[in-house]
Amino acid sequence: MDWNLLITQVLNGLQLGLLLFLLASGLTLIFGIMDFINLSHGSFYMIGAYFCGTVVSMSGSLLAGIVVGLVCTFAIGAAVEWFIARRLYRSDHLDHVLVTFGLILVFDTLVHMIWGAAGMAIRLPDVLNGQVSLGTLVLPTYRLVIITSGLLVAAILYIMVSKTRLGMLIRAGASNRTMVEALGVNINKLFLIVFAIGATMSGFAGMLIAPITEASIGMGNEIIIIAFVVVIVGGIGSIKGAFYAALIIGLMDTLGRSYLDDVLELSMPTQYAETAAPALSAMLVYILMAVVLAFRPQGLFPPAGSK
Amino acid sequence: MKIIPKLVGSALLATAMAGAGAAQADSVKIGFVTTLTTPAGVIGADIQDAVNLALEHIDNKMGDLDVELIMEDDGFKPDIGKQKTDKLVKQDDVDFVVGYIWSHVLLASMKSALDAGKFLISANAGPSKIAGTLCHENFFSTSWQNDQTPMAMGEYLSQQGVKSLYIMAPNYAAGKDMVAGVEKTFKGDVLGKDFTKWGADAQLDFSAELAKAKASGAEGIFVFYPGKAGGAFIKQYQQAGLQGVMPLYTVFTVDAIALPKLQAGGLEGVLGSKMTQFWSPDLDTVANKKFVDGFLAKYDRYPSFYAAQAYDSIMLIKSAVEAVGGNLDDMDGLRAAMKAANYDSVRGKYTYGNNHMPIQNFYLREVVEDDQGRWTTKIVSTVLENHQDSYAAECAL
Amino acid sequence: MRILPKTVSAGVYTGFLALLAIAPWIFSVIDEPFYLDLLSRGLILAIAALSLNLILGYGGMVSLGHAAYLGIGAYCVGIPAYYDFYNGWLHLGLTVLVSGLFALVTGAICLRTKGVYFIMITLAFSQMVYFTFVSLEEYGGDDGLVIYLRSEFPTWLSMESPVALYYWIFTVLLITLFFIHRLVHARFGRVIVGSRFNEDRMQSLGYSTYRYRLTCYVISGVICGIAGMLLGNFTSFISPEMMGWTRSGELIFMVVIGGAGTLFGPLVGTAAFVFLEEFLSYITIYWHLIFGLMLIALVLFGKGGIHGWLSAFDRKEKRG
Amino acid sequence: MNQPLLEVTDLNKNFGGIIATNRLYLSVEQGQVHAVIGPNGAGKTTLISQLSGQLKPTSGRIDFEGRNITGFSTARRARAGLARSFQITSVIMPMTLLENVMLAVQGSDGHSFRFWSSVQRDSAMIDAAMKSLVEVGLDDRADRIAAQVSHGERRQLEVAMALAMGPKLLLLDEPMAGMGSEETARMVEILSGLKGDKAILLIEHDMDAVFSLADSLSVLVNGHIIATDTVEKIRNNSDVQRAYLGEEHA
Repeated sequence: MDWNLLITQVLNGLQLGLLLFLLASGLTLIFGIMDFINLSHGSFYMIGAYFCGTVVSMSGSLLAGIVVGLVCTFAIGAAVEWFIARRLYRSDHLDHVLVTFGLILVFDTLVHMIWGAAGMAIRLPDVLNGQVSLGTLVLPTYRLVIITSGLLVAAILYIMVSKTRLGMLIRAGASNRTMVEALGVNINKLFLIVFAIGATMSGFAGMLIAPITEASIGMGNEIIIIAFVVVIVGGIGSIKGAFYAALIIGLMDTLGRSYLDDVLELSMPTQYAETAAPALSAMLVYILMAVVLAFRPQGLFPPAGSK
Repeated sequence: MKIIPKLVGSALLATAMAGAGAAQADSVKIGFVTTLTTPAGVIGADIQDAVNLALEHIDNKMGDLDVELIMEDDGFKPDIGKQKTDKLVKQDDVDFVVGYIWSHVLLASMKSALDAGKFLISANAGPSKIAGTLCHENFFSTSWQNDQTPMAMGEYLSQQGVKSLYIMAPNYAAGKDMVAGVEKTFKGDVLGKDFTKWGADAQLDFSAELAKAKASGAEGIFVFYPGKAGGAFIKQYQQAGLQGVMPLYTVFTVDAIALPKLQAGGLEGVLGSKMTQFWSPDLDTVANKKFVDGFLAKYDRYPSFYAAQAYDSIMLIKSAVEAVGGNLDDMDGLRAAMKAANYDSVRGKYTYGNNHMPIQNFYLREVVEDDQGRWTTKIVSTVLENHQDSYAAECAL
Repeated sequence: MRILPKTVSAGVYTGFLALLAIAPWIFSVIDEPFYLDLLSRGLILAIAALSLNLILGYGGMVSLGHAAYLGIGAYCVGIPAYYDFYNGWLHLGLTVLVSGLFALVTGAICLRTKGVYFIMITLAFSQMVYFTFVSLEEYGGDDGLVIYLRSEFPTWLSMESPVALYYWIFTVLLITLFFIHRLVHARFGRVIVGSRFNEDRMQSLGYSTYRYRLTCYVISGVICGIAGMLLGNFTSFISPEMMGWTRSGELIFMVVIGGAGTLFGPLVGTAAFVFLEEFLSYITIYWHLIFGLMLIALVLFGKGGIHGWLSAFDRKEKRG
Repeated sequence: MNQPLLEVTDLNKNFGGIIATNRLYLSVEQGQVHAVIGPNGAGKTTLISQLSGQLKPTSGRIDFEGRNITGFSTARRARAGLARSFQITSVIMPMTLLENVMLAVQGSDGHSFRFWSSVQRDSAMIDAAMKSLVEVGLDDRADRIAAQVSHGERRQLEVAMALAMGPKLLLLDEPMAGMGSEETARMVEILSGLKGDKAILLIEHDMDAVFSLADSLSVLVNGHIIATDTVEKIRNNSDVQRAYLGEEHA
């Protein structure tokens, strides 16, 4: 067993998990509080990356890119809530799926029209482009940046949800919507804020990943389905659930990709293992979700107090 | 497709027009299927530019005939590709069906074109089946068979005395062909191999695989990542600190579409990396100079190999049309003329094998900076001369 | 609940079916054989949409994995053909068997859940099928499988020529329409519709709703499998790409654009979908923008889909 | 044999730590109307739900016609002859009243795997359904959509559906809930028409209705039955007055 490799892979899994968490935490709140299925949540991931990339290429500053990107995704998220989503909170899930799929098409095509079909690379400052050595372990610096920022956002979110009045309302809303309404809170404002914050976090995840994969059209559609799996596995409306489920799925996916072929080779010829392993590791998350749904449909960590 | 006006108009004129449908052959109709939407549309755009340049260079004429070009978007989906091919064949009644970036779109569409008695020219996709058991007298390629380019790479690595290699490719048919190709000719040890998820939700974060590659201690890493995955891979290769530790060898990964973006991203790691290809912008032929200079002048960027193949496909058709004096009904004559490959290809002279796949040279290319500071590729040496793909024997022609 | 609309909409639908019946003749007169292809593809998708409507529209089971059955049906043609078995009855039998079995096994698990959980678990199963076929390299994997010959049936049932294949598809469509019409008016269908609106109540009336819903799910899967079998024959090609989740999403759109839970809704919706795809993509490569805006507008402003608009005419007529 | 139709033995139900049903004993005789009264939150609907199978008891036993049905599903209990109406109106809103009742008829005869013949031509089933509608006086509104009739009429529909199942025991959960006095009188009339014909377990708030309909009464307080007796005796029972009637009439 190569321990350095294992540690590296665990960190890689952690990184993927935290990215998923950034997406899934907003998704699960929007889902839990507004009962709104937002397939286009991944569009904010893409939009954030494109805005950030544009500003970085103009100003040369990654920080400026991120700040502008966060503001823009917040604004666009708020606009989507204001003009579209809020009209649909009372309709059924099918309507949500249709409208948000339409939004995906709209956003993808707008990006295509504005920035072209080619992706957009985001240049990292040289400091972040190197590696960090920890004993015999050498890790890409930027990966550690992603992990740190992911944990930081998770911590901020935790404090916000558990300590502030807004957080109290959010928690209450996730487990019992009518109660919040009964408290006389301006529910429209609460929904707007939650939606926009969710969009911003999704955009932030896009900005974090884009320097690695570059920004491209439809980049959010690929990951949003997995983020939904995270939400379901963790329990709809549960931030804590989203956090643990994201880490579980991130680790499972990464470790599956790295070790599944070795495991399969124990029981089948190498060439079959080589083919079966990627297919099976791609399936792992769906298998996990199917098992969770079949035996514990409310998810692993449903929000406290919900039925 | 003007369905409504056309339907109404056609219905009204149906009786009057019956029987008068056969148009005079005063033009060559070329149907071109490529990908214009989805992120892969960037390749289609490059191809489209090359085709337009080719038509400009030949003044939109083949012999005495005008060229009528109909571009269709396959949306990266095999069934849409087939539908567009049907449309070109049945509605537009084109003489040549050209294009196809993707193997699965080509495989889905070939029956429609060939059953209708049309010539089908692949300007990129080269799956082994079409070179082998599925070969057809009316099918021609201006590209290559999937295995050939990686075989050239394997050959080069063996010549260089590279003893061990780590291999990565996407988990789909072409990815597996590429890996099979390099393994055919590489004589050293393959210390590890990863096939990563591909398709609509392709994997773009290779951290786990790169960590494995690094731990394997191989002398080099061979990858095949076409399109946007290529840029993503190279970034991560550099960020993982493999640059200078584990040299990068690629096929179809670093191309003229990816390089400007890599340059914008400041990924110097790609400079000096080696790849094999049948063509390069600096290849010294008259046709190539005209093509590359024309492309640079018109679009202000280097053409990709996709563009080169697409440009050649137009030139190949022109040579055939002129050989039969514009008589497009002379299928045998057209076929024989194309088989002769008697035109100025940008890659220089090549011949066709029995399966109508090119028998051509493969070169080793290196990423360099040109005199204006743009990143491009330069030929280092010839690895394989007049190389024929290994499936030709399976073709019954 | 009135299922078969009378008056204006009924007239439109009857005319529509009559047009479909003579479509090959029209296209041959105006010498546009390609339209027949477009129509054949559209009708196959319509059969798939009808089958989805059975569970989604009538039964309230929103499946985001229905395209898997299209793929299963098509591979039930492709894989035997790969081994040179072209017997059409074999293909058909295999399709019914495999898609039915798959629906039974996955449905038994999926139907334990409700609402959004059902959406997600059907998605999960279809993704598993997708990745399974991607990894089956023997059958082309991601590149797909070319089907050289169509399923072989006795001469009078042959699907060799495009027109014959069209009438095959058209006949299956008519049978499906008629079958679903009978089904939803029969005792079984009443239970399905009742369970959609109030499952608890249905149970307290003595129905083991799970069994009925599962049966309905299997019927729907088999019909969609048959559509897949026709699709395989039509495209002469099958690849896993045809069963990705976005394809399942498209099927939902077809049902909803036309009007979910109505007999003809999915048929009209599919026609609209295929037409828009072909027409808009001709106008601009940015056609997804227009399509996306139309979807949003449909939900925000156009309740009930195309069928809903037609029924609005019916109501006006009644009042007038 | 003088066996009760329904016999509940030592029934208990906990929700988390909250005890909703506590050592509950209850029996209903053939042909009798037995009412269960109690203050809000006493666990009346919880009791009905356990009898009809929507809720599983934590412990205890339910016998129906001498058979232990504790482990039966809702659907199986319904087919065995236990018909329930809901406190919160629960009908199939987009269907007509006739269609609703036909579903009830169909559910009781147990032949629903029929895929071909239209129910609209099934005259036996239509007749049976109409008969129930006549019994509750809704026959003139048979073709109205359930969503479009008045609340009181939907309550009557609930009863018609329960009747159409041909039950041996009707479990009626506050059939007069939310009704005006006129509608209530109508419902009392309908129910008294059924009296003697069917056994009924009636849960009701409206004391006048209970006293005019019931043969016997149980008083439920905090999940436990504190008294069971004839209507007259319960009226005079001081415990009951303190626990329940006292509050109401105070």
